[in-house]
Amino acid sequence: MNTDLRVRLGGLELPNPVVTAAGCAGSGRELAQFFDIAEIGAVTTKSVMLEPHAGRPAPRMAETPSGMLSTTGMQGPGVDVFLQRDLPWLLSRGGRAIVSVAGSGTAEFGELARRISAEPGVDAIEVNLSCPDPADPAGRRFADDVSRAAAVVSTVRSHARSDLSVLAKLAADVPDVVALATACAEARADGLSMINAVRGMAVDPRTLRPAVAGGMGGLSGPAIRPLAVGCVFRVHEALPEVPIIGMGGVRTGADVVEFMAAGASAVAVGTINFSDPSACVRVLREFTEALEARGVSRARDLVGAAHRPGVGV
Amino acid sequence: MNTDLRVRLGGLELPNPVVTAAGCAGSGRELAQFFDIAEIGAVTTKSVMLEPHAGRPAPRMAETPSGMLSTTGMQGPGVDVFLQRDLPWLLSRGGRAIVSVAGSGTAEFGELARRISAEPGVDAIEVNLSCPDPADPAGRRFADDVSRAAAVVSTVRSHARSDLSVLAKLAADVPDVVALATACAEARADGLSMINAVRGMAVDPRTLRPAVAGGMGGLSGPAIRPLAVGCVFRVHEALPEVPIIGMGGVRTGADVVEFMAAGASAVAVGTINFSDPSACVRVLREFTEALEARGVSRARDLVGAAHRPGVGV
Amino acid sequence: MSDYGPVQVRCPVLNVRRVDAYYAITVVAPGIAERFRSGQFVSVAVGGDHSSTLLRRPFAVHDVKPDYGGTIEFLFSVRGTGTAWLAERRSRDLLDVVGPLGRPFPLPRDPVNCVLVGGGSGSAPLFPLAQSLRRRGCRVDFVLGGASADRVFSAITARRIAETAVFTTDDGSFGTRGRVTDVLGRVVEECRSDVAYACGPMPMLRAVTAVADTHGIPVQVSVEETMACGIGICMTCVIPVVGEDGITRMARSCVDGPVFRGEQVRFDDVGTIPFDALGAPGWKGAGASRSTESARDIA
Amino acid sequence: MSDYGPVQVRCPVLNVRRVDAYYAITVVAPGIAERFRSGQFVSVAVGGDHSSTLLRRPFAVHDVKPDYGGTIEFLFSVRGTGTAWLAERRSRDLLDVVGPLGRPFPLPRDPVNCVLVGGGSGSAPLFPLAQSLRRRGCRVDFVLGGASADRVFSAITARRIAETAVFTTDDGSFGTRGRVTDVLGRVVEECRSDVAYACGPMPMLRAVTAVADTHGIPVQVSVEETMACGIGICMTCVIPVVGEDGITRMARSCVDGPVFRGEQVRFDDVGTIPFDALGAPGWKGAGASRSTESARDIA
Ligand SMILES: Cc1cc2nc3c(=O)[nH]c(=O)nc-3n(C[C@H](O)[C@H](O)[C@H](O)COP(=O)(O)OP(=O)(O)OC[C@H]3O[C@@H](n4cnc5c(N)ncnc54)[C@H](O)[C@@H]3O)c2cc1C
Ligand SMILES: Cc1cc2nc3c(=O)[nH]c(=O)nc-3n(C[C@H](O)[C@H](O)[C@H](O)COP(=O)(O)OP(=O)(O)OC[C@H]3O[C@@H](n4cnc5c(N)ncnc54)[C@H](O)[C@@H]3O)c2cc1C
Ligand SMILES: Cc1cc2nc3c(=O)[nH]c(=O)nc-3n(C[C@H](O)[C@H](O)[C@H](O)COP(=O)(O)O)c2cc1C
Ligand SMILES: Cc1cc2nc3c(=O)[nH]c(=O)nc-3n(C[C@H](O)[C@H](O)[C@H](O)COP(=O)(O)O)c2cc1C
Ligand code: FES
Ligand code: FES
Repeated sequence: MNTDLRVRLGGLELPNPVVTAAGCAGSGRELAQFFDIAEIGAVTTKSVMLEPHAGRPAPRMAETPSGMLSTTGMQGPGVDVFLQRDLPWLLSRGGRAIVSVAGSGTAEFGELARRISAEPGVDAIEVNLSCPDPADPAGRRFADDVSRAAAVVSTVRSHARSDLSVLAKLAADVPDVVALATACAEARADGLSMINAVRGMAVDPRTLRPAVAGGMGGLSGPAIRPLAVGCVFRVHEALPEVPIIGMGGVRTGADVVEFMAAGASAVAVGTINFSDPSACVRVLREFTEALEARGVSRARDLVGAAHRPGVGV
Repeated sequence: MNTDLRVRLGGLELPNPVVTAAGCAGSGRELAQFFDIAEIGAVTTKSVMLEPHAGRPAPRMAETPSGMLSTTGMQGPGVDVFLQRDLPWLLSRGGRAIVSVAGSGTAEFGELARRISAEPGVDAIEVNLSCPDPADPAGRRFADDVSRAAAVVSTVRSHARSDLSVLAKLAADVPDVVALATACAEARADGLSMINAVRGMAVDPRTLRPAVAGGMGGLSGPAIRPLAVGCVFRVHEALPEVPIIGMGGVRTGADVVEFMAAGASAVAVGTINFSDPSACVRVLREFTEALEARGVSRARDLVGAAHRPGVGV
Repeated sequence: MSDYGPVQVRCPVLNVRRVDAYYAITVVAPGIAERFRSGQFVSVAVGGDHSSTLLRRPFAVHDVKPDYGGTIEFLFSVRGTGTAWLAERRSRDLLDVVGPLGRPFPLPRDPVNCVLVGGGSGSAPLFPLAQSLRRRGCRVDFVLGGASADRVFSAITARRIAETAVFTTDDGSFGTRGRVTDVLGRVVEECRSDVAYACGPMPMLRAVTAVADTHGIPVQVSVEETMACGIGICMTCVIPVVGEDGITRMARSCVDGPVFRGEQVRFDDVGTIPFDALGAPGWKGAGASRSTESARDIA
Repeated sequence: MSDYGPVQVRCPVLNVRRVDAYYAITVVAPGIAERFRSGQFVSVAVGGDHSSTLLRRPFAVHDVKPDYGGTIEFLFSVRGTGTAWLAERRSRDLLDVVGPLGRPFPLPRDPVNCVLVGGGSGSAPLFPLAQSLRRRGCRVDFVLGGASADRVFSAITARRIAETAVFTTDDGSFGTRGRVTDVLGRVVEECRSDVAYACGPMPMLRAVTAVADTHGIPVQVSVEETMACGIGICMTCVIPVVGEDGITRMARSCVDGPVFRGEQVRFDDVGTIPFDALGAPGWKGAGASRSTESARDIA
């Protein structure tokens, strides 16, 4: 069978729904040692900031049941190096680029969007709303305040080239993810990515100290999949027209089916890249086989199937 | 070594810190087939309502990575049957009883507290704030509204016998768990239990339908442990004087160490009772061995150790 | 802790046999073997101590033998992660098994004619039942079905221990093409069955109950609901069952079942909370029910 | 995908040997064996496909042999869940292995005298290094330490392949009581060591670097940081390292290391972000660094 794997995220068409999650694939260079980066839907790059950032102190990670806790603190070389070194490499290999941006302030988000729009070849900008908002007195994240989040999205939208898709990356541990999604869509996000890692903590039972420096970290991996699928389902129910990249613990092709049925148009592989550097192509192959096995000829027909009782695909 | 395992939850002293989590041990009768129920710290009973409740339709559960999703919807026979049949059985076996209550309305919570206070032998009432608040137009839970949650706690406190401890059972997926905890403490909760199962969803990749009836379910088990430990840590940091029963994915004695170091005075075993009906006594044994191995002579010295860098126990 | 309740044991695997599309595992478990009564099941932890699959898998006990102080055998087909893992076990591996669980099949006092109807893996618990019935002088006839020949459990054993054994397969690869209920009526008549026992998927149990009803014979059904705990504490395995008192309750299939009288199970309402079930939304019998419930024997 | 980068392979286990307090696993992995250079490591998936322990475990390659097209061996002691699982593997089991990973030990051009210092499992990568050095005509001396006799890795092999081998244990159960650095100065002098190589826990590496510094010889250290990915994408394994340009960067020990020049590692600042590190909070060199960073060879 010749399965049509193409999916659409608003104006953006991808050859298949499997992309990488921000911060879990660098800019594709390391994973390209294991598979052809042009084969997957797109590479979402690690969130890039305007200036170099050294990130957080070590220890930065701890293993948890079916997941991991991490705090890398956006370490990266800054947007200039990214645009000079990492992006050209990715494009030269035929990879599609979703560039994740993290601003330390709304204006910086705008500046990042402007700089990235100046480069040809980028497909979309993903706005990481889980970074701390320096203007918030309590040090909360942009995602914690619906109106601040929307302001960031509309700033990025107005600074980004009009043919670039703007995706808002949502956090799940917010008061109301549907309200956040709605505000971002109203701020003209072309799509939504969800979910980011969820805040959690582990204490090392040997040292009795928090297992990652600073205490709280981001929980990712299969452990959080039900939280992610729940968010995707509820947001798709409320905003069926807004395309979603679903993520959170994708490990197999069946998980892609699960996310798409819940309402995602594409699905990102994050933490599992760490445990299986070939995961993206394996997941894509398993997904394709799953479609063939159930006789689905177009991947996009799966989107939202769980909302249509009895209809199936 | 003769380790002193006793812990205090406000006015309530337990012989050891291992208790059962509400809804994960019935009223102790079934688990008593596997161990002596008087050996563990206490049995927290399934949340009891005023009237019988049939609960939610099946399917009620799905397995997820290192966790499970469930929706039992508070099925139970009502408080009369509980007081006539289940509680006397538990007390007759020497079990300590923490009775979890779920009211469909603030007044009902008060009535439940009154009825339970009329029975001798109960040690504490745990107020399940994760049940839907019938007065909330959006059908949210009491835990979602700090002031409604506090109102329930103070109603229970004022209807409960003064020598009964009142514990507020918090949800983790709320806008601000520290604010919720603070409000409950100010409403004169003697202690806090955290966390309840976290809302999530799974889609069955075969049927493409939500795996549990009604779509959303509660995610429990080791998968959520980092979320639970994070809540306990943050609440203990903010309210070091308020005793906490920590829970969420406890599987081994090391997990008890982790929760206590984060700030819990006692620790509840929930989902793992389903996979290992002897879990409570196994966990208690492993915990005791862990204390001996590190030369800790009093279990309560562990409480909050992760907040005291370099001090240790 | 008690002499008749379930026990939890780490039992050595005696052997793992592959038979057609299914596997048979025998474990040494004297404590379970001595307590076992036909119709009961065990639950098995899968995947090891650090597995991401937490829940036990329930399996009917297919055979109990006195060897090594007492062994039990269960049969299974590979369905998902748990059964795939079990299929890889080898002799001397240890399995964490809890059992025996659930209410057994009630046995007739008199030596009556019994027809035993099984679908797929649902045939498994009928074999020890057949033995018990034979020991009481009952006549046993089998009707076993499956998707295809290799999915009909223990056909040879069935032929050996029963008076007659009829087989059906969906694809006609073995026995009659069709379903067990396509042939059941005929078997009941020819064998003059006085009582039926059935185990298999819910739609099959419903159809068997209907056939039994038509022929005016009682039927005991054993349900295969998904179960998180198997011991009665999680409340996830419930189905609507009508009690002796005429009141419908959401009964736990692990401890109130898995065996129910066919007509007690509200097959049409499985997967719902019937409006007239005890404690259903809007249900009106509060006063009455409370006393009823408390009077009920739940030991 | 490339001739020198790492590959991911499911390799059959050839054998698992137990030696004192540690285990040695040999797997058939021609692709890894042919690419391997001493100092590199592999990462191994543990627990099977449905394990709750997601992350790979990194292990230094201890030996490479031409058998079966190419085998690699790694040594480990059981520390937690992953190594406990590995210890239970048997020949013919399949292991999912990625390698070779990381920067190898740089080898001297001339036949100089090399002292190799290992602590506990950190001794493992020094053995293929010793072989490579010997092949270049270098003199090799070993200083190996461990908590107790059974924790000193491969003492016999060390004696066989090195000119001299000195052992230390914390409890004095084997060799000199004390630490490797208690004897290192003497060895460097007696053996006229020109260069040192060290692998082990961070405090040991720091002390070895100090001793080497005192004696004015260069030292290459191989660090054992916790690693989530081992291939450079997760940024969890960073330590502060001073570059050729004098700028401190949070370097990934998996791809920028695990081997660094001792004086490059800011041992005192491990576990912190030094205020003068590239991109540290309040760091002021934005303009300069950007060009510096982009000019850096990161291949
Ligand atoms: C009382 C009882 C007796 C049973 N006896 C047998 C038997 O003798 N032989 C046999 O082959 N099977 C039997 N089953 C079904 C058996 O439990 C399932 O095949 C098994 O749980 C599947 O596990 P898995 O990990 O391979 O499947 P997965 O699909 O990976 O399991 C995921 C979850 O769903 C549950 N589940 C999946 N399929 C079923 C099912 N059909 N029934 C109940 N739960 C299910 C699992 O227990 C697990 O919790 C019985 C079930 C019950 C309730
Ligand atoms: C480059 C490198 C080479 C290594 N070579 C060897 C070797 O040859 N022989 C050997 O015995 N050990 C070696 N180690 C350490 C080895 O990786 C750990 O012993 C192993 O990961 C412990 O896993 P576990 O599941 O048993 O422990 P757990 O404590 O259960 O592991 C939990 C997590 O912590 C990490 N972890 C635990 N201890 C260490 C450690 N000491 N170093 C790094 N990560 C750790 C694990 O990888 C895992 O992610 C090496 C480490 C690195 C980074
Ligand atoms: C080590 C690590 C680094 C991450 N860095 C980023 C990042 O830079 N920007 C971002 O939007 N999300 C980041 N994430 C979140 C992931 O993109 C993803 O949303 C989350 O991990 C859930 O997916 P997963 O469970 O498949 O990993 C990071 C996650 C991890 C584990
Ligand atoms: C099947 C099931 C039923 C539960 N019922 C209740 C309940 O009645 N009242 C309550 O407060 N919590 C209930 N909980 C939540 C648990 O008490 C506990 O807070 C949660 O499951 C986290 O702990 P665990 O991961 O150890 O299970 C239930 C959880 C499960 C899985
Ligand atoms: S399976 Fe838990 S109550 Fe039946
Ligand atoms: S371990 Fe992931 S970057 Fe080094």
